[in-house]
Amino acid sequence: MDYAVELKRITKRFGSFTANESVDLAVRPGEIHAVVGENGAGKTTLMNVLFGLLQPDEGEILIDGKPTVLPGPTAAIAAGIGMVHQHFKLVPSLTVAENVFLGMEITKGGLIDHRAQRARTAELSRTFGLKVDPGERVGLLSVGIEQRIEILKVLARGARIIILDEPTAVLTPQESRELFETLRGFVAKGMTVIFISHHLEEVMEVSDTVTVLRLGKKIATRPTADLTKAELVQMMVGRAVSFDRRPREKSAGAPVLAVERLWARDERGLPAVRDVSFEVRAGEVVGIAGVAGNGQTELAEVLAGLRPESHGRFRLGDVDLTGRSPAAIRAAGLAHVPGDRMVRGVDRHASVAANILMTRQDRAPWSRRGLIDWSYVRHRAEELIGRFDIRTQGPDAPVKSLSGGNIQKVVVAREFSGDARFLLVDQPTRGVDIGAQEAIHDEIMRQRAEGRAILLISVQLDELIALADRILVMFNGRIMGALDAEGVSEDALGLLMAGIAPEAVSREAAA
Amino acid sequence: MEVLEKLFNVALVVATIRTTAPILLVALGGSFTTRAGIFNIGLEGQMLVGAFFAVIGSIWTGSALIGVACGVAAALVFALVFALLVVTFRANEVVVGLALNILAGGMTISLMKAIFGTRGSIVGHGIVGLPKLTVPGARDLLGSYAPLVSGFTPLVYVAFLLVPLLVLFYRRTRLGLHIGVVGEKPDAAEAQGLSVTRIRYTASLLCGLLAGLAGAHMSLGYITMFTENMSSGRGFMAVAILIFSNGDPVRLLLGCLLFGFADALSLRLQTFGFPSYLVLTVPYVVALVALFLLAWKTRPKLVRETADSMRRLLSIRPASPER
Amino acid sequence: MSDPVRAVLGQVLAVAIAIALGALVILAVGESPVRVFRVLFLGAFGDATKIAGTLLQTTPILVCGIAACISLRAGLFNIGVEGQLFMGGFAAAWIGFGFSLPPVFHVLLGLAVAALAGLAWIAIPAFFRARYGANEVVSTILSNYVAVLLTSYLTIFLFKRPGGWSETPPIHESAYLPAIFDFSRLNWGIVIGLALAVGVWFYFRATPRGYAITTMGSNPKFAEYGGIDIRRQGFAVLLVSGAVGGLAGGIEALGVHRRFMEGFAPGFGFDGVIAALLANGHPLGTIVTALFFGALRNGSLLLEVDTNASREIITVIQALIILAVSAQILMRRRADSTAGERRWKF
Amino acid sequence: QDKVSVAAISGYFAQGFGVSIVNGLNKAKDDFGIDLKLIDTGNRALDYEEQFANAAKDGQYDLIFVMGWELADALQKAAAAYPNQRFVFIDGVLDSDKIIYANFSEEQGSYLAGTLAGLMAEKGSAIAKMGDGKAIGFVGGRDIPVIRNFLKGYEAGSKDAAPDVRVDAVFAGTFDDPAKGSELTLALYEQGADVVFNVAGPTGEGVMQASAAADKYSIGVDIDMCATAPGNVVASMLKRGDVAVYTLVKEEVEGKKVTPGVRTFDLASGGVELKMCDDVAANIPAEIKDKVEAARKAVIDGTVKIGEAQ
Ligand SMILES: Nc1ncnc2c1ncn2[C@@H]1O[C@H](COP(=O)(O)OP(=O)(O)OP(=O)(O)O)[C@@H](O)[C@H]1O
Ligand SMILES: Nc1ncnc2c1ncn2[C@@H]1O[C@H](COP(=O)(O)OP(=O)(O)OP(=O)(O)O)[C@@H](O)[C@H]1O
Ligand SMILES: [Mg+2]
Ligand SMILES: [Mg+2]
Repeated sequence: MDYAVELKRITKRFGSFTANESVDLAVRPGEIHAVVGENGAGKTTLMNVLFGLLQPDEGEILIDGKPTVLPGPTAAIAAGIGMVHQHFKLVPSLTVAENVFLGMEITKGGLIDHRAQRARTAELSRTFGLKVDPGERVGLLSVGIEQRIEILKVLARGARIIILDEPTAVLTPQESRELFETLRGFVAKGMTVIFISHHLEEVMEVSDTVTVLRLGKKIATRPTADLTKAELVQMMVGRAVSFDRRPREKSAGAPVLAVERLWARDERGLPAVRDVSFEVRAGEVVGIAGVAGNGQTELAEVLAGLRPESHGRFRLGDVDLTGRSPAAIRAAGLAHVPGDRMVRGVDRHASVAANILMTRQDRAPWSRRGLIDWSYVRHRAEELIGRFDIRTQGPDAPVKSLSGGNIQKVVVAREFSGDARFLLVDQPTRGVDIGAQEAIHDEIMRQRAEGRAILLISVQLDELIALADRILVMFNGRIMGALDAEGVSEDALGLLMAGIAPEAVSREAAA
Repeated sequence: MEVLEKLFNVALVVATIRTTAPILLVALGGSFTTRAGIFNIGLEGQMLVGAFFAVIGSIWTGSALIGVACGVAAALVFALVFALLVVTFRANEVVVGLALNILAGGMTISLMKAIFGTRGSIVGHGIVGLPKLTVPGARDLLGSYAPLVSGFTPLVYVAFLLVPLLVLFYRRTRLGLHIGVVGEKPDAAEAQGLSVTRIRYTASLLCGLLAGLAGAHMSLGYITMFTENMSSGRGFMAVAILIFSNGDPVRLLLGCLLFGFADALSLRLQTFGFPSYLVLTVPYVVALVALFLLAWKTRPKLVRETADSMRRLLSIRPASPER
Repeated sequence: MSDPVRAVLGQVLAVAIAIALGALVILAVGESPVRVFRVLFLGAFGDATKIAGTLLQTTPILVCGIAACISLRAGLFNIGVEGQLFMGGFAAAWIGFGFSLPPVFHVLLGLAVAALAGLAWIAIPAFFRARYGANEVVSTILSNYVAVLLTSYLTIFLFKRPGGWSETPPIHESAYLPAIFDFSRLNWGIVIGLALAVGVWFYFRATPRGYAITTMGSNPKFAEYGGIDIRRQGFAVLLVSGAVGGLAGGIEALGVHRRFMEGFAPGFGFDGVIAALLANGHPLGTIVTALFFGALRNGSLLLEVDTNASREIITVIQALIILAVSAQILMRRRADSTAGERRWKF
Repeated sequence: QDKVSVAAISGYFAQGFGVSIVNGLNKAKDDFGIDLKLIDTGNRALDYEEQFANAAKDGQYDLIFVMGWELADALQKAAAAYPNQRFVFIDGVLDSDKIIYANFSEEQGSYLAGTLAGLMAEKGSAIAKMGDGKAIGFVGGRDIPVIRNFLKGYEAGSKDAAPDVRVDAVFAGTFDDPAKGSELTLALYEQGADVVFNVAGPTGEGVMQASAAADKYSIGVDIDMCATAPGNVVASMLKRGDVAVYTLVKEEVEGKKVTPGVRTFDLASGGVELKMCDDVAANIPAEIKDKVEAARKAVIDGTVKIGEAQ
């Protein structure tokens, strides 16, 4: 039988760096094929080669058994390949239909026929069960819907082979589940799906075959059914990793962060955080779960001083920080790992050392008598690079030369190496590979053990369950309930996240 | 009262139309680059070479139309160089724009010296200007209001007609849509196999086309001559308007009319004895105040966005599973 | 080949290409390129007077360039240096002719007031930029026109030298910024300019505030997140940038012209901005680019007299060089980090 | 003796009066075979001194003509630094006594222009293309003393001849924007001024074209502009820079060394004059022409004083 896609001995180099080394990938038609590997293993690079975005230095591509040259995405699309990128490529000011038909607009008499485009979009949406409103502006939609649009874009172009790069990184469990149903629908229709993921449960759950990459090389391709999660991890990382609930001693002390009846608005001026109250104690990890876009980001921004609150108060220890500047809040003891690391977390152009310096440039020993002590900065950076296992050429390497997971480690290293008493940690492991996830989780537990108060916001429920002492669930700006993380089920969380508050659950939350 | 009557009359409106037209043309050109995400501060220079070569073409061929074509061709060459450096070589667009402005100034003067032996201005020499168009029947229908629609040179009509055309272009044509996409989210365009480079080149050239027309209008339509540096800051003014209109043709038109009106009005104010140096600042001050007010008064935007987010809230419903 | 070596080679190549193109233009207007470039060189560096003249031309370009560098470092773009120069020039002249003060103090006060005038002139655009995000490129360009007209108005209608042309009375001798040599008008302004360049460079690389400004220029959201008040800091940076622009005018008024007149120092602000951009916002690099422009300008003066080529040829060559060098930006380290880096998204 | 060699330094050879100077020098070059060098200063005050030094350092020029008030400062320094170099300052008188001054009485010519325009406005629609606005206009380039001097003469002429006629004066603020000149002129016409005097270099070309477009009257300046808008240009107020430089060069060629001092070019010497344009002159009543002629005589014999030039 022919493979739908066959990559043979693909090598791709960036300068002296080899991102893919003689990688083979064979995908059968009608299967869901997962590609897994650590950050920087070369997954995205390989997929970009398959989609014609990158030209391989060596190797061959066969589509349906025929050798094919893909000089660009257009050729790949013509060959029936579609790709949903890791970062969505949608135009916010355009409507859903306009985005779907971007580049292949339906025209009538030379003018774009918006009505026909909307009709076609609606039709596609119905056929494949991807619910969207074709006339809506994309900038106003949630990530989950954006992803549907990305998939619709691919379908509208007649793709039979669909590549998804970390499609679930930004989705809630429910959204992910819906996505997988859709994907199963696709393969049932004879289409082929290739997807990249760091969530091994998903891989185990949905894929038929798994290919593992490590350091640019293919390690193995196996039927998923033949594998256990532990084996998979072993192949990816080269060692065993655990991701169960972390053992812990009870260490909750005095309240550090106190939030009282906090309200805040989003960019559009509508309430995004509604009447939120909670406390985080020293030595305690409080998790916040919720579907992305239910006010978690805004809550985090308010606590970091990056967004004004509209009512309510919050305190760190005895200091009332309502309406204070980010600098004042940091001075009162906040450290903050932001959810959007590329936007807020780092200066991509600056060196690792310069990024580590941020927030402490005014303090000895980082600077003395008004001058920065760069040799000290570099020294500390080297130390943190070691402690957090940041893969970089050194403290002077610009951050933009690092892979996404390592950039995240830079942020975590900076924020966790200060003397803050409250850590606000937003999506600490988004897009971060298993090995690095473990390292970051270890750090969070160490900080907890040192008696810091930690607020952990994550869309990954397993992460919350592994780390948190208590989990608050946000829906539509409100806290729907609080659960003890010990023994909580993902399903119970999922219901709350969907805004459904069964009596039983909410009574339990009173604690 | 009498003063006001003298100031605000049909003639003022007509003058406003005249002063607006060249800025509008060049600003509409700039809307292509603005929307494609390129900051084109070189409009001034493109306009200047357009004006110069329009005159040269007109002298050499005795045809105003060929003159216009020559002006446009010259501006297109500048636009091409701009695109080459900015799009292909990724040079800083402000540096390139300013340098091309300098080049346009130096080049036109050098050429003037080489061709005519003097610098300064080219008047006479058989320059054929564009004719004034009389709209048939305007006199009978509108009486003393006829000058509002009749008696302008062709490119004035072109400038104002281009506004609805561009609205249509951006809303309903593929190229127009793609230009906007390239400016807003280039990787989205790239991902759909659209060549960002090609689209930006196209936008730059379209910009050159209109900037060339604007220049030709200056030297063959508005008046019939060329002078050193005759674009006189109109290109910069257009850049200002482009920024606060965000390249939207309708808002662009409003901005240009505001400036054109301020200009026309200030010229008249002088005759009432205000010191010329202060009166001449009026258009710039008006533009500045407009810029600041727009930045300050974001209320209309808020209202719009609130409405939008209402709709968003409603539309999000079906997304969250309520089965 | 290491990065800096490659970058320097790239620049040299770019200049060479531009000069070759320039040679073609010179041929086209019927002059000999060899002769023109020889005269240009002699005009710029031929003897001590010429060198001093070159430095004299360099001074305003350098100081204006530093003004631009300061704003570029914070990712802001003060393109209104020209206007600040005019305001500063007028203010310094006013102190110079309007008051009788003891010598050294008089100069210092004049320069300080010039800086203040530049600062005041950018204050409103800076405020609206920092507070409400009003595009500073446009507002500062527009205020250039207003500054030139306004200083002309002040000069001609309120402070005109009796019987004089469109100029203020001459300043008192106590307000002279002294010349360095007796054979040239070259004055201590060049020293101020160089000191500023080095000082600004050091400030940016070595102080916490300099670091904060650099970070803001590179990623304002990161800076904000890190506790830097980017609005206030952006406002302050623009004010300082404007003050340096004003200082450039003060130096010209007290050191060179010793009065203010209509058409005081046209174009130096723009030259400075371009010099700074070409140096990618680096203060030390700006010394080089400013010197280069100064040499071209001073050389062109002899060119006008000793050859049949006109000064416009220099304008053309200068533009070609800027274009060629700008295309090289890609080769530079951190090329995308300062100024240019796509802050002009609308 | 060697060939006579002269240079001219200015920032505005390209503008009206500058053109006339260049014409005079070129004519002298053709007639006497002198060496001629034009040195363009551009508009940066910083450059001027250096340029004087470059021009004067070798003593290669017998005479250096200097035009433009902005050069006055640099000129006086150069005159002091190079005592053997003879400079001719055109269009004004400075403090230094080492310089030759070619001083023009533009206010006298403008007085006649004002007289003519004022009288025409007084007659009003009796003259073809005129309205009854009882006003005349003036478009200046930049608002600088020389241009003010034109305006002073123009206003005086109009006041003396036709006291009821209003003079509307405006300035474009630039010599380089003919479009603005055109707009200003159209605005003046609208406000009832039927004759507009242009003293604005290239900006003034816009004035002339506006008069053609509106079919009203304009008065040219510096050089003969009758041909720029035939039928609409009433007259040109000639400021004979060409005559002045030609005369001085001629003296030099003839061996009469020109020496420092003031040469005045006024109505009497033919240095300024009001030249009527033949095509329009036909429409103008003889009585007006007579009055203009009378005014000319009065100015020449000193019965009319227009005040001191700046
Ligand atoms: N354009 C490029 N230039 C240089 N190096 C690159 C480029 N693109 C990717 N790389 C490098 O190639 C390696 C593989 O990158 P790739 O994006 O394929 O990783 P990945 O497996 O998708 O990682 P992640 O899980 O973090 O997304 C990384 O080390 C990355 O830094
Ligand atoms: N990671 C770092 N480690 C040590 N020193 C650093 C680091 N980052 C920056 N510096 C110091 O701070 C200065 C400012 O950084 P930056 O690279 O912006 O400097 P610059 O002066 O603009 O550039 P250049 O290095 O080209 O002189 C550097 O020159 C360097 O000395
Ligand atoms: Mg990837
Ligand atoms: Mg990733």
